[in-house]
Amino acid sequence: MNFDFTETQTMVRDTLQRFLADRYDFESRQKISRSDAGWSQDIWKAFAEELGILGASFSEELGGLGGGQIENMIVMEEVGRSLVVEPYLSTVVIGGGFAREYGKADLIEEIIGGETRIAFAWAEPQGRFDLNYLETSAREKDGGFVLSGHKAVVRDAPSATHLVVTARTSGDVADEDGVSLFLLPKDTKGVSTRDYPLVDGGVASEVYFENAEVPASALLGEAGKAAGAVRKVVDEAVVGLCAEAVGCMEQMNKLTQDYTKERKQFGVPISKFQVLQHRMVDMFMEAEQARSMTYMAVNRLPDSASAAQAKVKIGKGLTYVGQNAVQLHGGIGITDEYAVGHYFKRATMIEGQFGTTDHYLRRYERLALED
Amino acid sequence: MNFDFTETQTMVRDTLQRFLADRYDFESRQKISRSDAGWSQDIWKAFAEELGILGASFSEELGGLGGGQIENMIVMEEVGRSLVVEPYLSTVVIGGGFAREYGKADLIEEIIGGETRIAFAWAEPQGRFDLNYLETSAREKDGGFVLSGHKAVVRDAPSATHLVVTARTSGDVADEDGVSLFLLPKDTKGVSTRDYPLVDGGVASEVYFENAEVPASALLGEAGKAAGAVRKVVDEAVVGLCAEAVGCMEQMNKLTQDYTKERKQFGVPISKFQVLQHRMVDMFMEAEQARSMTYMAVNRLPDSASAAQAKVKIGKGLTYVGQNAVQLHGGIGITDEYAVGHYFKRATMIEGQFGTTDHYLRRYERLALED
Amino acid sequence: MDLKFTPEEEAFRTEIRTFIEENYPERLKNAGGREDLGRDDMLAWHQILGEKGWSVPSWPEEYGGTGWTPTQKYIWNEENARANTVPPLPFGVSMVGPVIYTFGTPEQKERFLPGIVAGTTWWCQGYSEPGAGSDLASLKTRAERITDDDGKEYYIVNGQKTWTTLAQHADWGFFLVRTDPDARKPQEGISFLLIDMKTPGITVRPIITLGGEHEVNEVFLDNVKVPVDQRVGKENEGWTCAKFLLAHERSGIAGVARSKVGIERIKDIASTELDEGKPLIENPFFKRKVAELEVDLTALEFTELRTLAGEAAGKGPGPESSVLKIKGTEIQQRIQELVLEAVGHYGAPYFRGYGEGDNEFSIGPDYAQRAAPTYFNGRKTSIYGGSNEIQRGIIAKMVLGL
Amino acid sequence: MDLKFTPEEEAFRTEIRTFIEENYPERLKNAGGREDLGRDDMLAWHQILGEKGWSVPSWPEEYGGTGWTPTQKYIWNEENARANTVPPLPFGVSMVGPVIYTFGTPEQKERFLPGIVAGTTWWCQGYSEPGAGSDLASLKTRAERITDDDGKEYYIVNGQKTWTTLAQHADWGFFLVRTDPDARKPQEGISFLLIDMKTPGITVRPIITLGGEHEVNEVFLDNVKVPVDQRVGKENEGWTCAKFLLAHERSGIAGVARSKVGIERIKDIASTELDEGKPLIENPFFKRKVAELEVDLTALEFTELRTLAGEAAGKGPGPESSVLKIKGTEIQQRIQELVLEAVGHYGAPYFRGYGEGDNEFSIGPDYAQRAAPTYFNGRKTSIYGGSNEIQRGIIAKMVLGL
Repeated sequence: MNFDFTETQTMVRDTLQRFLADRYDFESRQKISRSDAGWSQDIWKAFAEELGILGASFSEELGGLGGGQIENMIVMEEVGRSLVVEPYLSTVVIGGGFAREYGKADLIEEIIGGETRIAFAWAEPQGRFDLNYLETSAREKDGGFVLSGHKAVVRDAPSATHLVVTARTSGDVADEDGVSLFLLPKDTKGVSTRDYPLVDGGVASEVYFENAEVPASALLGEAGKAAGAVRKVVDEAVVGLCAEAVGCMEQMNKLTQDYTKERKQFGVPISKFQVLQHRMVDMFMEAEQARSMTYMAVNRLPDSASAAQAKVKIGKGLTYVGQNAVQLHGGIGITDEYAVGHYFKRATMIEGQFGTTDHYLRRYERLALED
Repeated sequence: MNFDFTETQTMVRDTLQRFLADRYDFESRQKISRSDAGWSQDIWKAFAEELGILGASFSEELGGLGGGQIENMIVMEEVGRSLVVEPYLSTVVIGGGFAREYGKADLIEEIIGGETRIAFAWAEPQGRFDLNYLETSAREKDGGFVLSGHKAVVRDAPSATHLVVTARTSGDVADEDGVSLFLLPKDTKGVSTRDYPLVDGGVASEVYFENAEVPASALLGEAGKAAGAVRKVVDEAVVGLCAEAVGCMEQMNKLTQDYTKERKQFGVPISKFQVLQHRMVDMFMEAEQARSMTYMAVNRLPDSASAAQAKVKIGKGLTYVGQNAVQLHGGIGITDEYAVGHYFKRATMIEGQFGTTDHYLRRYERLALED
Repeated sequence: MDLKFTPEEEAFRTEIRTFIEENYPERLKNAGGREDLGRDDMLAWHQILGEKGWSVPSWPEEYGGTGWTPTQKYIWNEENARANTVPPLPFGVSMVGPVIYTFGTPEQKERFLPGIVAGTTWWCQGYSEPGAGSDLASLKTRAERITDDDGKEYYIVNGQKTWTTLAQHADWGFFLVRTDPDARKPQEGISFLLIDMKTPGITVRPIITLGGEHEVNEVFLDNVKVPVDQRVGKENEGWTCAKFLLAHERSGIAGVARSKVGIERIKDIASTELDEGKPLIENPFFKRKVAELEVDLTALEFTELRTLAGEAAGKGPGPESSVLKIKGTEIQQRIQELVLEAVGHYGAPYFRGYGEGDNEFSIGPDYAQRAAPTYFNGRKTSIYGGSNEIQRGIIAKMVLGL
Repeated sequence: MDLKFTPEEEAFRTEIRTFIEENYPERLKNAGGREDLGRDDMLAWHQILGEKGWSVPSWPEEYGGTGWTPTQKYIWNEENARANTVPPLPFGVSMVGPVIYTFGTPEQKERFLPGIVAGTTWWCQGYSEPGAGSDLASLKTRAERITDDDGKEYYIVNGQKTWTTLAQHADWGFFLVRTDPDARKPQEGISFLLIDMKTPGITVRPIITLGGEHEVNEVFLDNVKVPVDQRVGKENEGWTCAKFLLAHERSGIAGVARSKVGIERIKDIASTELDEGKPLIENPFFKRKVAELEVDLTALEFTELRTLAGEAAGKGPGPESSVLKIKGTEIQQRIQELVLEAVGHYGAPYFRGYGEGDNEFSIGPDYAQRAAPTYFNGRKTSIYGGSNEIQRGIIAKMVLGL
């Protein structure tokens, strides 16, 4: 048992940290997030070409650095620390995850190169967090498939070139059987999107499929049998979110500690008030435990109960750290101008992404306590 | 709408407070609680004769002071404040409650006089907090009834002259229909008890019925139809416990505030540490809200959802105040010698009496949210 | 003790309810709590109440108060919350008004109170300064007293205020300024000034908050000339007014009636949203959160009623109101949090709102649109008006004597 | 990073498990955590381990340590917890032992360490004094240095200690005493003495705690004569030993492995107890409490593993161990609380225990009998060894630099 990072892993983290410190400070991030596109082609290109981090989690044969989920964790932590809005989770962790799962070497190559970006269209207006809840249908036609349906709040769809879509080829609306997975270019005929910004600075779309025809090659794996792969990749994404949360929490703690050391009330720095000290200690302990849980979960992948556990602990931590970081900043904590509020907003959204704390507690209970 | 007490109510409270200050300080209470009997005949006699408080909640026609549940609340609050072990709840609130319900004027008279003391035998080893869960049976025989069964942890049975017993005359084990209620002398043939002390300083018994024969007159009301009356009187008891909790919490808060003002660490009274101050503020707010909830619930009797709400809020408050009172006392908080630990123990037991916080939350949900 | 409403109180409730039904502007139905209303919409109900004589129920009757009992005022609040009316702004009614009728000169009362009662003057509050927060005693805005060419005395005010709520609409502001920089104690040497917001030298600059709202502002004062007769109370004794106002500001902050409406709204949303194919409200854990909110709100409600009863018995609003502030804001924030949880995915889109004539459809269900901004923005309630940490300090000192 | 156990580590686990199975005394099966054992029973397993050479795994090998890696020590603890063994008492192994091998003279090491390793000497700790609590620097027990008629130097010790755990069984005690009452700082002028508990002038008086246990004592020292060579470290520099010991005391306090066993026990109890006619574990809210405990325990477990890895990489037990103390005790207390909730009515009877030959049957199920006393007694864990408030202060200062 060891907690050490390899040299390559350390290098990935260090170069990424340096790059973000240089080119992605809070002001730059805000400018990117508030641009019309809501993300930066330049940054993405730099991820691919200057840093090569888009390949960190892929095997060397496919042009990657030979890593895996630990590399994704390392990158996602920095994504969280700097509030990066570019689609690493959607494209590399999720899109790359499906590519790995289904042996799509060409897709991985395009991801690493930065030219293909993916959005994962899974959620539906009535489905809440159930991955198998699919009103979106795919019916066979002329050797291909025809997709119809509405996908809700598809993160990173505006910046994506391709979509990975879950659709039902058979079975009832929430059945595990009948879940199929398709990879298609976003500009496929019959696919339309409505793009919008998100409260956390990201972007998303409503995606509508109106008899969108795709060839048989768009189907990933076997028809109706994708539920397992979807669950597996979503668990990888959940662990990625946990890592993002670690970076986000640690940065909120740093901002709060720095601020309270500087800010004076009644003539003393407010960091000297015992109540605030203990609050910051509790915030620190949440972040430490979040890090521990992320290490645990990444090492136990593909164990789904472990990912659920991590999401639960981290979801609670995000709420506690986020709310108190704002509270301890006082008035400026809730202004748009200061960074801490934006971390809080992202923290709030991570808590609900792919399912709330309550959702993952129930999932954990079912997997671990109801045998 | 008004929160004022009548003159009689104020008098009941003041005389009782004075009496307890004189004759029931912590040392006296410990001596009584640790005596072989575990309660004091003298104190009970004084309640009846010197103070007349046993009649405070009964109508004047029956020899009482003309009061009701507010009088019970006033007395129970002082019971909590002084950790009184004598059976006011069992005898007056519960026994008296059933007597009122079934128009038993003679029984009320005996209760007021102090000669009859009642224990309410309802719980069973497998029934947890379900009032209708009855394995104890009563079958008709020769115009009377024969009782068989085992009642668990019957509070105040050792000091009781009579038992009020729930037993099933028909129906399945948890049916509402078929619940019957009997009043019988404890020395009825076929009734045996095993007495023991309780962790909170009270006393209780396991009560066994082995073909105990009682006359028809022992039946209260109609056979099989007692569930409603039981629920009603238990709700009155729950509100009584809430009032006891208020006294108990306020006393824990007082002890804690006094102690922290006196106790020095690093040269200053620990009451000056901000973390402890805020903790004591939260404890204070719990006690204030407990008082508010008790007033609410006593006024809304016989509304069962209100009693449930009060029990929930107060159950949480008891845990918070109790644990922190001990914590803020430090080492001496967990010694047998100091009062605060004994309040904590009683607080812990109140939280579970007639059902835990979880139980009453579910009850509230069913009554208020599942219509 | 009798916590039921008397027949008279029930009749009063009917009167109120009927009045609201018959007089509340149709276009503002259910607009209470909306952050995107214009000045006229925010004042409309206040002005109607002003005509009826119900705009300042808590004031002494000689200045326009209604003479209602605490219970009547409670019913009044409940009925307004039930109808989700747009409440009169507190800056005049609950804050500067009571200061003026308590400490002001007869001329000041005559000059300023009618506009508050009628809902025609919009007030804002100039208390906080950058870097000062809840620590009013350290304030830096200076006011120097001069005699001008016209022979009259003025204060020349220089400094900066912040977190000034809705100053963008304000006609007048009440400001704490330092008139004696050499005072021995920091809270001495402060004065309480009423300033016309159109006075030259005043600049209002928006602060945008997390939910995207323009609700608060920075106010810059650059050689602002204020006639001395616009000072309330004695010079250098403004602290007295400030303390008085802070205690007043806290009363009513529990927001019980509005929170009741908020919980009903959660139940509605959770009856529509599906979770595992069933209404979310049937998820036992979600339901439990609702139940716990209801329980805590009942405790707050009866704690407020007890406080009101204490006030009726002659105790003014005291440090107990800090309990109402703390518990009230905690519950409001939990409600906002639970709404966000309930709406699921559609809490994420950033709904900037669409102007009139913009017929673009909105994203997700209507009830989801402001869930996140309201939650984010709601974090202010435990910070402003004396943070909940400050309130606990007040209770520790003033109530528990620690 | 690889958090799986290596094949070597798994083999080690098997070795440990087999050893415990084959050597652990039958009569003490599952006795770990019982508060009613006698001296011999409490030492039996320690003595068996002493013979095997496994009684002091964390010590340097030259004094009897095993040289195990942190992971091996972790496995060792896990397996002992799994078998619910009676753990060696910490006073010798984790507290005074490390002080002696770090600061003691060669003679002291030779004299005292073997008895600790073998489990034949019972030690107790004389730190706390009435009214001093976690504030060791204010201690009052005095030691005056004299030369006796035999020409040897002694300390004459006078004072009172309290919260002295299991002093009723102790052969020796380690005491902090004040040797220089005029020292400039209060933590200067303190010395660290080893005292034979049979020395005349020592009186041990029980303190009964809430659960009814006799676990702690007051120790009175009345002109107790202690040879100077029983002082560890320099005179007046006992604070160095004390601080070192406090850091050591905290390590291992997380109690992860024992808490795992505790949670399994809750599941067993809740599978037996009925709630509305079904096993309590099927009550969704009870189950959720168990799930939340498991989640929090996993977080603690991996936080401890990270700390152990840090130690292996050369960082000594530092202020991070305060996190383990806080979270560890919180979880232990929650487990105790949940057991009490689970057992229902039968948590109330006060089970005083019955002597041998007493064949009176017990009240309620066996698992219910100690539920309440254990919960009450367990409140001590957030108080002793530096209260959790003190621990948070340590983290604030030492880790966060606030």
